[in-house]
Amino acid sequence: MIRVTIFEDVCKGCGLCTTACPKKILVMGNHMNSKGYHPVTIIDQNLCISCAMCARMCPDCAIKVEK
Amino acid sequence: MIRVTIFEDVCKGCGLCTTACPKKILVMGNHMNSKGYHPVTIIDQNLCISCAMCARMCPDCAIKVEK
Amino acid sequence: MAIVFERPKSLTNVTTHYCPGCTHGIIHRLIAEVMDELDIAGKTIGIAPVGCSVFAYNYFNCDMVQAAHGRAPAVATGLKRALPDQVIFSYQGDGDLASIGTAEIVHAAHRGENITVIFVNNAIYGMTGGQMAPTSLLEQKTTTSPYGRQEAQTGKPIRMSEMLATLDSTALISRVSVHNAANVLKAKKMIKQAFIAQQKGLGFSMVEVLSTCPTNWGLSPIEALKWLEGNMIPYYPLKDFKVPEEVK
Amino acid sequence: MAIVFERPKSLTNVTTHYCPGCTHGIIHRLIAEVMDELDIAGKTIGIAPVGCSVFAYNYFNCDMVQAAHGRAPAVATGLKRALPDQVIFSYQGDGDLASIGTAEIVHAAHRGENITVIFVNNAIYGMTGGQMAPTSLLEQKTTTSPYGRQEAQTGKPIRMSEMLATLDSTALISRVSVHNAANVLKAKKMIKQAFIAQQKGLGFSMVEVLSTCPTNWGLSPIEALKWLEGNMIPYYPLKDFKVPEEVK
Amino acid sequence: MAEKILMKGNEALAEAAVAAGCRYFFGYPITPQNEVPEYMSKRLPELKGTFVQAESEVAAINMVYGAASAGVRCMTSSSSPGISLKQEGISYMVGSQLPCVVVNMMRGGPGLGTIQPSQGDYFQATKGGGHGDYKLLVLAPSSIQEMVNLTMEAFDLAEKYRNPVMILGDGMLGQMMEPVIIEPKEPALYDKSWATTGTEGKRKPNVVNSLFIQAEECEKHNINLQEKFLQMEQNEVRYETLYEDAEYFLVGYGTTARIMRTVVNMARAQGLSVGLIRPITLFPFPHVAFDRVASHAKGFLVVEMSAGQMVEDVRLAVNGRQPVAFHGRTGGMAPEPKHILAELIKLMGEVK
Amino acid sequence: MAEKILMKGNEALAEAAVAAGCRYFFGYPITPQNEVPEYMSKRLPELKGTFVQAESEVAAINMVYGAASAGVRCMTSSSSPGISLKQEGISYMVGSQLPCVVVNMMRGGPGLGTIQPSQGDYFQATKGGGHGDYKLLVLAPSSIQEMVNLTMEAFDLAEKYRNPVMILGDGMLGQMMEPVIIEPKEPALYDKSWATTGTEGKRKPNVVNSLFIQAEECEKHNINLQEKFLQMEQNEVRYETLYEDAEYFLVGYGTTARIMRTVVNMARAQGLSVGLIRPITLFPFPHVAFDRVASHAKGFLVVEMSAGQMVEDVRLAVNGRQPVAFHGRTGGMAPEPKHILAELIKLMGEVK
Amino acid sequence: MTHDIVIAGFGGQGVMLMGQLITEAGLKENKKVTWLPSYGPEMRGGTANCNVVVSDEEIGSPIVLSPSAAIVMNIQSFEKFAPMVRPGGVLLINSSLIEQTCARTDIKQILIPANEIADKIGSSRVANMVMLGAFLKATEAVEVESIVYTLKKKLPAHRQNLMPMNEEALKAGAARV
Amino acid sequence: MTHDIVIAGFGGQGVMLMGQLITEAGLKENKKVTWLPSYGPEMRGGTANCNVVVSDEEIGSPIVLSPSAAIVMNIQSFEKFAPMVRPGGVLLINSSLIEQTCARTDIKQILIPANEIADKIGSSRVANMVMLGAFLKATEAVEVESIVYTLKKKLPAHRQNLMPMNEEALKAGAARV
Ligand SMILES: Cc1ncc(C[n+]2csc(CCOP(=O)(O)OP(=O)(O)O)c2C)c(N)n1
Ligand SMILES: Cc1ncc(C[n+]2csc(CCOP(=O)(O)OP(=O)(O)O)c2C)c(N)n1
Ligand code: SF4
Ligand code: SF4
Ligand code: SF4
Ligand code: SF4
Ligand code: SF4
Ligand code: SF4
Ligand SMILES: [Mg+2]
Ligand SMILES: [Mg+2]
Repeated sequence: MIRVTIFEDVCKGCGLCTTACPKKILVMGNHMNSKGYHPVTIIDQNLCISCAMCARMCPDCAIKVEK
Repeated sequence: MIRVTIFEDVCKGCGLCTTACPKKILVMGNHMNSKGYHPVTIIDQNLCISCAMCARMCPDCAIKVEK
Repeated sequence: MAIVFERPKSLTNVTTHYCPGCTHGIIHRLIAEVMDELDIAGKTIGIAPVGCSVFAYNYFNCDMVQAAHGRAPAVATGLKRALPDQVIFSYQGDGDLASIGTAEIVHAAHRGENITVIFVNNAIYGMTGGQMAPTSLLEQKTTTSPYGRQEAQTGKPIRMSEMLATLDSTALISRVSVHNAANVLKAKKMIKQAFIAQQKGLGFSMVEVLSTCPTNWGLSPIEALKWLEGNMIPYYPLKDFKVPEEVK
Repeated sequence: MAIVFERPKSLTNVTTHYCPGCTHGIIHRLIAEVMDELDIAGKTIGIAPVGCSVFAYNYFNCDMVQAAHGRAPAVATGLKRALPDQVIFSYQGDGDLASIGTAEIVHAAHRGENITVIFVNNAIYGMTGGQMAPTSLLEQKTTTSPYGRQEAQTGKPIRMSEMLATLDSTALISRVSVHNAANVLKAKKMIKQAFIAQQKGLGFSMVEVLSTCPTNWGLSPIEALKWLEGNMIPYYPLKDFKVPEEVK
Repeated sequence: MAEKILMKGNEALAEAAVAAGCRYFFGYPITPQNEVPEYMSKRLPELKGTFVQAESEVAAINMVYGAASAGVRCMTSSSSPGISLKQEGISYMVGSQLPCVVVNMMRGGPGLGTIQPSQGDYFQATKGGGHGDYKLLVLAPSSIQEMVNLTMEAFDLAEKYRNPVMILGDGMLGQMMEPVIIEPKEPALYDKSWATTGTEGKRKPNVVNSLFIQAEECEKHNINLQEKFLQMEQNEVRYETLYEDAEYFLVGYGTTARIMRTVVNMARAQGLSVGLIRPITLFPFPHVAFDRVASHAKGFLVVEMSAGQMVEDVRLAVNGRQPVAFHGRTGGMAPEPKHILAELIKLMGEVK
Repeated sequence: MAEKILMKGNEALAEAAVAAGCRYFFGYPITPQNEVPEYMSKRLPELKGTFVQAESEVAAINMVYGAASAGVRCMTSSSSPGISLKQEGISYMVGSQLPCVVVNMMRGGPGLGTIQPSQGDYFQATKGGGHGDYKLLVLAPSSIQEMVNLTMEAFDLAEKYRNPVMILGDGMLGQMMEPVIIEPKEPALYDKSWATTGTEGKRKPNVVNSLFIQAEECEKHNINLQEKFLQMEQNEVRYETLYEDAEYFLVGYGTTARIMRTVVNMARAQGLSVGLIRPITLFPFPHVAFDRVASHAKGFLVVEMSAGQMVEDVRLAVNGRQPVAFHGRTGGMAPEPKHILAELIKLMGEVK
Repeated sequence: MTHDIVIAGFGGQGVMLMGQLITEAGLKENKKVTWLPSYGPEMRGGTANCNVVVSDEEIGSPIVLSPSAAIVMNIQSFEKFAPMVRPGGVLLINSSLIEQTCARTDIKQILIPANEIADKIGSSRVANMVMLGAFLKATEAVEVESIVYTLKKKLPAHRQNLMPMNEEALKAGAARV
Repeated sequence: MTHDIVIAGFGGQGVMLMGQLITEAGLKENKKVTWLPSYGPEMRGGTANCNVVVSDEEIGSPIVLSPSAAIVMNIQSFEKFAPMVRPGGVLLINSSLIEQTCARTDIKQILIPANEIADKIGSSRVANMVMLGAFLKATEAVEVESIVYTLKKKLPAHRQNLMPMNEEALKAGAARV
């Protein structure tokens, strides 16, 4: 189940969301998006508890959270 | 003995000195000085205690006090 | 599936020009969330300053006015006097509000203008490339304090909230931060209370938000959050200087 | 016979243009007395503002600079930085210091500039004919508050000393009055301490002096003293907000 | 019809603004225009309008910027040093295309100068004392009645062009009394769909802004502005000519033109062929007035209460066709008729 | 001899000021001149000088006013909107006869405009954006070496005339790098007996002041000032002419003149008789440059990064003797050689 | 016909009001009028003066450089304006405060002990009205009736009782010419 | 001879430095030189470019509108500057990041996989030096020795150890032309 959607082309790869996730399931990707940033990726949607901490720390509204 | 000297042409007749004098010996004169003001006058130099309260309240340094 | 979190409607879909990890973006979002929750986007006019947030007029989904550097509180005064029933907020940096715009913020506060000010304190001039702000910390190196800010030359950093709180006609003054999720939530709550204070006609409200400038601090975005927490908060304590009962 | 009191040498022999009973004259004299006592007239540069005291440059027996309205603290900064060993004071009215010059006074204080400011608060714009000042009292009638100052439109009067005292880099902030001889003596003492603070390099010092404007208050000089005592002091309490131990 | 009453210039101007629908005034005291804010502080509350004594001239012009953004009729007033402080704000108003009326009752400069009347701010008003390429519509009344009429018109012009309009008077016009008639009129209706009054969810957000960070866009914006200024030059030129068939012309505006009217009478009484050209709009400058007399005019004498400012515009208009002489007084001194006449006769001698 | 090194314009200007003996700098950040205060903040403490980042441009110019009163060499620097804010202060400096150097690295206006280079502040600099009759000595370098030389000279000129001197550059000059030689020199010694440094009991008090409340005195003061401006016109005119025997002249200053140098070469390569007149002092404006070519010139094309400002001074100098055409770019756009050439050829066609 | 008038004295002697009364009266008589105060740097207590022009024709300059009539209420004003009165003009001197006349023979000088007359009428505050009465008689610039009408309009309701005294002052002044 | 050069890429790719090295080297060779950055509104992360002119004659405009040589380090720069190169000019393309060439046949296009070459040498950070080496070979605008000298002068003492790697990169770039 997709709980967290990351809009890759909006993400600036700042990593702030990674510090906020209590489950530590967000990590920086290796690939580059169209703007030259490395967007964040989620390791395992199933571990996500939909707490939206990540989204609250994202300066670019690059994350949508559902449950 | 002259304890208080009033420089009449400097005096603007505001009366502030009269409120300060503990001896109440300063009063507004009736005559006009060169600037069109009624300068203050002293009733009796002998009653003066040279406290200089009058001079301290004078905005125009129109009073010299000696003892 | 239910949406727990998504982009607030009061933000446009434009990608901001902010540097990666700059918390201006978080603060924008919080204001937009509050506008959504209070359903006031249609009656709100925001004021963009001169500073990194100058382009705020592209990001908020409401009428926007771009003000000269530091003059947002005066512009807000003109707007609010002309439109007393609308909601007016200004969004200002520390160079804008605490330096060039000092007279305008002090007097908007002194008059008790019924406006809301979001004061983004990142202890530096972001837009112009990292010069010292009046809020820069002692020993902080900037492009105009290359040897670190020295008290003997430039005094100790100015605390605007503390200063403005001494004015009788201010209704709400509070300092919050966005260095972690818990504080982001608190910041949002206070911003909401500030808007409510305005809606209730209580007078001048200002929320000072401690913010990062990873680029000009020379730190990664994550390091910048830590620097804020470790260095700024000790000097700029998070505090509700004045919060009216009516909005709590 | 011994002279108990005469015109201080640091005043020129020019008769002032002040209205009869205006306490600007007393405050000038106090500064001159302090300059005499500290023997600093030769190393002092005073700054005249725009306001009734604009002609102060004719009255003090020391070098004088006339500054643009409100900018005296900035001018003082330039002078002091260029002449760190000289004594620099500015003499400013409430329109000058608390309105148009707000940014300049706040930032001179914030930087801890080692200067002395004499702030003459007469709750009105004297020179221009009696307009409202930010320090005018509630309900006070002036030519621009013809219905009396209303809190709803213009907020409550600003208290500059209280506000500036929140700044870490201020050394001496005190409010005094000249409405009677005893207070005149106290005022002088505080002005002297402020100059001494500067001589000791302690930083920014400001003495706020409550003063009268019989002409624009529409009162006789003696009534004006009473109005000051009865109306201004309750709102502007006489107080030493900060006085460094070194000058006491 | 409204009654003819005796009013002080500053108060007449303020009432004229009210009559034109101005309900928002932001200003800061300065001699010799204090009666404007003082009048407004009394008058506007009666009409549920707003008077704010700003903390400074800088704040005042930016309050005007805010109120103008909301689409309301608003005004600020000051005198020379205060107008200097408004330059950034004025440049912003033009850049953001906001209408407003700015009054300058000039006094002698530079610096603190004097409070006596002067015309030393002509360049500032007409060339742009602020930064960038911009123009204000500048109106220069020479009597209180004309000041009233032009002030009322100024609000319409400001909205028509979405540009600040300046009333350029001086201490004498502000302080003197003359009979005037002030007839309130309904403000003309101009498009205000650009105003930031809140979308009410019914339209896209409006933005009031002067920033165009890309040079291409900023140039496009400038071209649009220049187009407006050209429109002003085509539509708004105003001037008065006395004795258009004369050989010699006095040229002056505002208070000075009043004094020159006296001189024209003196000169003609002596049989001299003298006329007067009085620009009423200083921008747009009335070039046409000079073109119309070009074929028979022999010379021009420009008189100003300045060291010579408008004289440059006259020279540009005359473009070398005839000699242009200048007589100026500064620092608050007003030119005297006899001196002007002497200069005029001198010019005539030189030409012949 | 000092070494030739590659420097950014803004930094070279700052070092030149230091080399001329400037030890006091007061400024406020603004693009595109930030390197000036940044350089000074690093450099001046090394020399026991003082750098103060003022709270605003208004404060900065008034700090300069204070430092100048003390007789020291001091400077402030800004760009267009910031210079607008300094207008009151600049007028005061002239009124109080205080020397200082003010730098304006112009950007596109009006309002917030853009940060790209522009020449839209010519009027403000040369006619007086502040109130009252006054003039700044305005120097317009067109290379970094010239900017260095003129900056150093500016301090002498300021003290010689007790008047502010403005260096009028633009973003391009400030941001580009070119090789320069900066040779420190001892400041010339000018009388400073007027400075307010404390009487030390040895002389009567000095007063720095621009207030002359009596109109008569204020006029006398103005006459003195005008006398100084006349002296400047007589002594300080600077300009460069390329191919003085040409028939057509491009006219431009600063950055634009650099571009026009390229055009002159292009034109002459095509066999066209084209020269260049480049005013270096904008006030005093080099009328003589136009008089010298008046007998053989057929036309002038003025090019500016503005909607047309200096062109007025050129028209005043030419005074109708030859046609004066104009080509301008605004909003941060720089004129392109090929467009200038096309305009020039158009002008030639019209004249023939 | 054009009257170029200067009225000068101490602040508080009512010179501004005199000027305004003449101006308003002129307006009532459908004449062209201007009133121009000198707004000097003086604080309270200095001298004050105003220029009034009353004319049948359009008025050019409101500045009066060579008055056809001058009313001087104190010595400073006498010294300043006596030399300026145009040949053939009238100089009205408040002789209660000015113990001088002018050596000029090309003007008409009228001495009015205005303060004494006013004191007799009941208040020294109407000295200005005494001078005004004399002025009107000497120049016929406007009708006395227009002045009386204007004054009545200007006085607030609770001050209307002062009208008789003012009228008497006007008459007493006129009687001295 | 005049070289009008544009160098463009992402901020952080070292394009400003490349331009400054060429400029300084030109100065060392007693040529006339100018360097002009584009100082755009972009915050960090945007594209950056600079104009360099190296000439035997006095330089007029420092703006390069039709470059004789352009070095493009990312796709955005390629798109912007490829069409501007003057006929007969050189376009140096970092083919590691730009998977395109330009359809023009009136210019010389040189493809350099700069990042890959740099990685092989030891650090992707010297990709700019690889491009610079190629540029020098292709244009002979300045001598390689002058660049090496300049770079050495610019590097602080504790970074002098990077010189061999940079020199190798210059050579490797040259070898691809
Ligand atoms: C009158 C004026 N002065 C200076 C500037 C240049 N300027 C632009 S933004 C800025 C400071 C921005 O700092 P801050 O307000 O702290 O905002 P931040 O970028 O840090 O968010 C300055 C000085 C300007 N545009 N206008
Ligand atoms: C820039 C500018 N704005 C306004 C003025 C007009 N002005 C002169 S004095 C003054 C206010 C004086 O009031 P205050 O400072 O309280 O001094 P006071 O006369 O009461 O002693 C003003 C507004 C001015 N000269 N310059
Ligand atoms: S919603 Fe919570 S658990 Fe899920 S990724 Fe975000 S922070 Fe982690
Ligand atoms: S916080 Fe947002 S922008 Fe930053 S890495 Fe996470 S998703 Fe990307
Ligand atoms: S010195 Fe004292 S006692 Fe004497 S007159 Fe003055 S106040 Fe009165
Ligand atoms: S206080 Fe001074 S000025 Fe006032 S009445 Fe007394 S002596 Fe005269
Ligand atoms: S410069 Fe600083 S404040 Fe500005 S966008 Fe970048 S990180 Fe944010
Ligand atoms: S107007 Fe007021 S403050 Fe000014 S001199 Fe007169 S009494 Fe004093
Ligand atoms: Mg900041
Ligand atoms: Mg006051």
